Amino acid sequence: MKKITVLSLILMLAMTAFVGCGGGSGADEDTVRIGVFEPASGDNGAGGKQEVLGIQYANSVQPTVEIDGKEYKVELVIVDNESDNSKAVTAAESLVSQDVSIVLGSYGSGVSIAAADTFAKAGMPAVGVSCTNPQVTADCDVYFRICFLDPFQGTVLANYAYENGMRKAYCLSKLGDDYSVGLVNYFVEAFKELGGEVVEEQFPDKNSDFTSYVANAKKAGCDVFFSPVSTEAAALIIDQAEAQSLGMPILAGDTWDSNVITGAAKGKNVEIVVTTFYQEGGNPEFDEGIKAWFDENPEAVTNNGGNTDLAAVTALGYDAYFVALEAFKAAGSTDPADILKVLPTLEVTGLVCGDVSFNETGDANKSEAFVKKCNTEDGTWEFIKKQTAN
Amino acid sequence: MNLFNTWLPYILAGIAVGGQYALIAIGYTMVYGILRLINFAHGDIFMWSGLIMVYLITVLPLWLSVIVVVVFAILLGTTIERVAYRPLRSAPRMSIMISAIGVSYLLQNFALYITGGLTKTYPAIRFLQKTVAIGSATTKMVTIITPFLTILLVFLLVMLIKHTKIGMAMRAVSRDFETSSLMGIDINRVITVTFVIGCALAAIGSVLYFSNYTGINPMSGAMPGLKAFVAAVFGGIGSVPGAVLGAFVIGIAENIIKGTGWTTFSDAFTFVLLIIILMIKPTGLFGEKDIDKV
Amino acid sequence: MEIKLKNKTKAALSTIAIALFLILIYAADNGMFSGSSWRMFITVIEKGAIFALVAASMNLLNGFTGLFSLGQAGFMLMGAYSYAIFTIPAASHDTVYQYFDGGIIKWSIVEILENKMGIAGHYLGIFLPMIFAGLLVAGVAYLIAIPVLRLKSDYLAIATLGFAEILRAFFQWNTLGPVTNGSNVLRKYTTYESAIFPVIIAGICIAIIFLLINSTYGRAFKAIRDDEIAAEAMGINLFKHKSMSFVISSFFAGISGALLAMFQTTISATPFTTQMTYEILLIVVIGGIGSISGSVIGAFLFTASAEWWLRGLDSGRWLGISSGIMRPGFRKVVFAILIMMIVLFYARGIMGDKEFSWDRFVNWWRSRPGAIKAWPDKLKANSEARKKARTAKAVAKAKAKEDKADSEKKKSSGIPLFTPLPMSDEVIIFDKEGN
Amino acid sequence: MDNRQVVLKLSDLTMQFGGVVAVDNLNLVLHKNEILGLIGPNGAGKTTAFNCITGVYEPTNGSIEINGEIVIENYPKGKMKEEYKGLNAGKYTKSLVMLPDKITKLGVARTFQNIRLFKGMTVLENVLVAMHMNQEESVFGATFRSRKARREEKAMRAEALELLEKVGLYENRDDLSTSLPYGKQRHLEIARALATHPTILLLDEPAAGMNPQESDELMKFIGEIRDKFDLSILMIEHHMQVIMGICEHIYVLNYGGQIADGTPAEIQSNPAVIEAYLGGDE
Repeated sequence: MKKITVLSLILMLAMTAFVGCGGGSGADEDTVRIGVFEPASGDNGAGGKQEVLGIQYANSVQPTVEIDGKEYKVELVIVDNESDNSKAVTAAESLVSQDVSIVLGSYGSGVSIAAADTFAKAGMPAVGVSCTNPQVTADCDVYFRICFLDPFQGTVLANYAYENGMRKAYCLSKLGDDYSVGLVNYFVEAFKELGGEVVEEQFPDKNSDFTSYVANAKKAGCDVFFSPVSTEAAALIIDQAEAQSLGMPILAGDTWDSNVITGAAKGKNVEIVVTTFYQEGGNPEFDEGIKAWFDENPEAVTNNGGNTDLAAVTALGYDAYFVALEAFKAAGSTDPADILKVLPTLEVTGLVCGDVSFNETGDANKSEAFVKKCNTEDGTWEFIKKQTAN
Repeated sequence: MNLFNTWLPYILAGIAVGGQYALIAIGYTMVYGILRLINFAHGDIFMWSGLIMVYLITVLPLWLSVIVVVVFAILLGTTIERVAYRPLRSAPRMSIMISAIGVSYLLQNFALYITGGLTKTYPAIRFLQKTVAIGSATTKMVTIITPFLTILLVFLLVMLIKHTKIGMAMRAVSRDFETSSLMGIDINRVITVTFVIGCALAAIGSVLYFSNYTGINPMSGAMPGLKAFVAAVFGGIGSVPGAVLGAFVIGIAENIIKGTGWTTFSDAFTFVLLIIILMIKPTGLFGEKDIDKV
Repeated sequence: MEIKLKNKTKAALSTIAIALFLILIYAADNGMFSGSSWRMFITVIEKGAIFALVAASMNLLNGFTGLFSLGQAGFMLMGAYSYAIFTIPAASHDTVYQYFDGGIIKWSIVEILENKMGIAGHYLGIFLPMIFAGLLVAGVAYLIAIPVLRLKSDYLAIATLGFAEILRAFFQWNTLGPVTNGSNVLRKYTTYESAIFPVIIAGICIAIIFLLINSTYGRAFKAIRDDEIAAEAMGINLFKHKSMSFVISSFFAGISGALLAMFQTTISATPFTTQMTYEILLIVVIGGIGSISGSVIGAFLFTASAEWWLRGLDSGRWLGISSGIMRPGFRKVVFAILIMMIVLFYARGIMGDKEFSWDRFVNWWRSRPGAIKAWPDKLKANSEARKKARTAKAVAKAKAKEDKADSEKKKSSGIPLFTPLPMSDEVIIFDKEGN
Repeated sequence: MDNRQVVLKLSDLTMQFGGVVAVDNLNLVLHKNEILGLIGPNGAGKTTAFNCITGVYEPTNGSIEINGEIVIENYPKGKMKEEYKGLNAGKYTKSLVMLPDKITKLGVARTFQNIRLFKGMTVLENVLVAMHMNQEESVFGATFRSRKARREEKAMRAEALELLEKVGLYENRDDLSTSLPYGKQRHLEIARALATHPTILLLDEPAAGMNPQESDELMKFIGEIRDKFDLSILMIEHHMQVIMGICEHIYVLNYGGQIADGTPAEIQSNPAVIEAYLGGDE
């Protein structure tokens, strides 16, 4: 008897697969689907959610698109890649199988690299939002991105550090995390070239005790603490930096441009400097619009980490959505193959984080990054300057 | 003196984290001593205690939150014992271990659902997080308090085990499960008390641990849990003082390793230590030899 | 009312089933069916086959040898890396090993063999590193076995788990970067083109495990599982057989790691955590500890549910039900609860310790509710046959009683002689034994 | 004196667990084709002695000789050096250890006091397991069913079935071992032990839980297998009827120590034995 119950349960599940998902694929004629390939859990869950918010907000601002003279409703298909390279493949596959026309994402380069081949195999165009590792677009014809790259960002950070009189850098990355390891690598390369000295260390997965790393940086007598790690670890590092009176600025990349950091640093005696994609206040219209949207959507506020402070990746997500719409318009079709054809020559203007056009590898042509500093008194970002690689 | 000053921060950190591991390790060692079960879910009970605190502090005052957290951990632990372990007590040992792994999987996934996979920031307990200076090092207050509180709690626990009736029953059950039940000891009560003690200590440990390392995510309990278990094995499973000693050794050694630049292997080291101790002295430092009956 | 099929029929049924399955996969993989669910179907089949192999290998250890080992993810990791490292095309080395000047291995076995032997070399180039991956893992497993297998059940579990964690740190170690690429992903290595490949490789490996279990060595493993001391008293060298099982299991875990690398197209050490080992263990439990076919079924069910059928639970709409509680993570909660229910109320899993057999399948198929309704004309025939069987059984029983009494008498008079017993005692009742 | 060949000889065998001396200076000789009894109240150390002979325990002091060769020898070492309470402390200087499977390969087979059958296996499989140690084919050949493996498997099956027939379990060959009635399980254990081709058989309370009629049958059975398989048998038993009826020579243990040995008639009239049994816990 038990056997029969179990079997019928399994059969029921199997049915839903074909019926449930299949139902989705037989979408309305007038709908165009955008796949959102982002982590909602795992190490990069927080950032991934903020990126999705930007896309969702953009969708609420512009829910339809006119393609080839016909009005289409834009539907978002969001999957969670769990910040996990091995889950990323099936997550990507499930997007492909749900008949999306283009994919946006992901936050965190590792999952994008892992999924790149799946998208390539399916001929599915993908637009990276904030994945900065060069490998995402290298050797992959379908992946494009609208943000700058790590070699660029690493150099920018090294320049900033050296220009501000820092000569010895402590670099901390996370073991097994391509993003932080990669960025540290480019930073070290550039910093050494400028004549600086570095101490490099890595911390293992699931580590939450940063006491010794902070102590190591102090022991080595460094001038700057460079740790472009995930925001999860960042909060813990800031905490320890305060506890042990680190006494040197903490430098980081785009991931740290998040309200998680400002929240953690608020009221603490630490100095944090980051490079990022977006300058707050650079586009007041967008700022006001999204704040109003937050007011209407309490769930969005939860996903944003409980407040309405803006993260750079949210702005980038917003831009990515419009890049996708422009691609639809240019292609005049919702067929992935057609979209893929127009993407290399696509130019989009009027975006929040600057105009987007792609070079031959599929990367955005961006030549400057914004440097921001955390105001620890009121927990906000202060714009310092625009920094270039040269 | 200079050398001492250089290493002081590492040793302080090691002692603090060692004390926190110790509070978790006691739960492992006691449960193992009585049920011969590695309670894989123990680390997750620890994580949940931390998580609940995050939510409680928004509605309750601090002192009450801490009490509720301890009560919650006890309820969670005893419920798990009743639902997932008790029905399998006569089943093969592998089944109950699998059940423990299943519970751990469930607790982690449920935490993932509740938190949405985001790291939560542990509420600031100002008293514990105050910065203090010791010699050349500055650290948080919790670092100083942890070892003393740990030793006090362990002392109380050892007194309880040595001098109360329930403590005596616990010792009897851990020595010979079947005979004790024949002797009229209420096994279920002893096991429940064991879980109550283990979980309460884990909850207190969580307050200390997360005050020091303020981020909680669904996986926060896994690593401390495994390390605490290794500590319990190191000290000789079933022995409370052994577990505490093992925890301090692991905490300090781990931090010194980080200080010497082998950070990649700071977690792996714990397991190297485990394997070495199992090779040299399989019963741990204070463990007793178990003779198979044929 | 039991049916016993002839061996020939069984063989034919198996061949047909396997052929149909492969054709289905081939057709779906080559886009012969419309509907994009089929893409997901293929993904699940590929991943399911790979996890079926690693679950079967874990079952060999945990279910058949009684060694509670939790090192499977570590061995998979090693297999995946050793496959990937040797098959990255020379031209891609600079991109892949971007931080390590293109790494120290500048060639790819696939390319070398391809240049020499053409297309055959290509496949050989995939095949050899895969076998090599298995052998390397097996070798390391042997080294680990020497200290670890002396330990008792739960200590063994924690020590193997520890070794897996050490392996993971080792592969991420920056110093080894020129070989392993440190913390960065390995990619661009040669992968299979058709979903048939992992299915066939996994199928062959599982078949080998199955043959092993049914050999005298397999019996020795089971003896160790059932009672170590008695097994030793039967002249079975514990260490030799335990390490044999451990090494063989690791070999297949290594192969499945190589397959997983091919499936994922990129590989990094991060996902090979304890969590992954737990998932493999849960597959084994769902399928039934001590049943290889159970592990296979478990693997496909697990993968399909986790990656496909239950995905709707995360996005807020599932089975046409929409609800606010269905947000990211809900799928995993439901899944974990299902698993706990299996562990607690259905501890034997789907197959228990029985293997799939056509006899049982056919009999179950006939006994399922609705079977009789479906063929009302068969109803009468069935009941008649049943009546006949009942009388036959009664007769047989009576005879058996006599025989038993007889043999008892013989025993008391010394060593009894062989008296054949009627087959009535061999009736298999599926619901009772195989539930 | 008995001038038959000595097949098993225990010299000054002592086994001490912590402070408890379980077997105290046991000296025992088993001759070829002899049936020897080992009796004593509960906790007298009989099973411990078996475990020392079969390599399950490492004795604290003394030696064990099988077929004229010393295979196990030990002396108190380490912490035990101070704690040792037994005799002949300085007599042995070598430390020879042999694992149970090697002992079995030397031709010593045993049964267990609390039946230890392989639960997940059928009766036939239980016997086949015991034949595995004589298999020559490698695991590789066995897995891929080489000609040799098939031949060996076939021979094993034939032999196992023959053996089962001899002990009266042929009809039960495909039953799960645990589904057998108690008495048959005991028979199966003996069959399994015989399948290892032993020359010495150690039986640990083979008649436990049997009624007088059953134990009578068992007695005959033991005599028969001794002759058929050319065995020397050492048995622990509580059923005096069995012991006295079948054993040629009997050793009596109490509190680990050896209090008497002799023919059944001598033992029955030995005052120390009577004292031990009446004053003991039986």
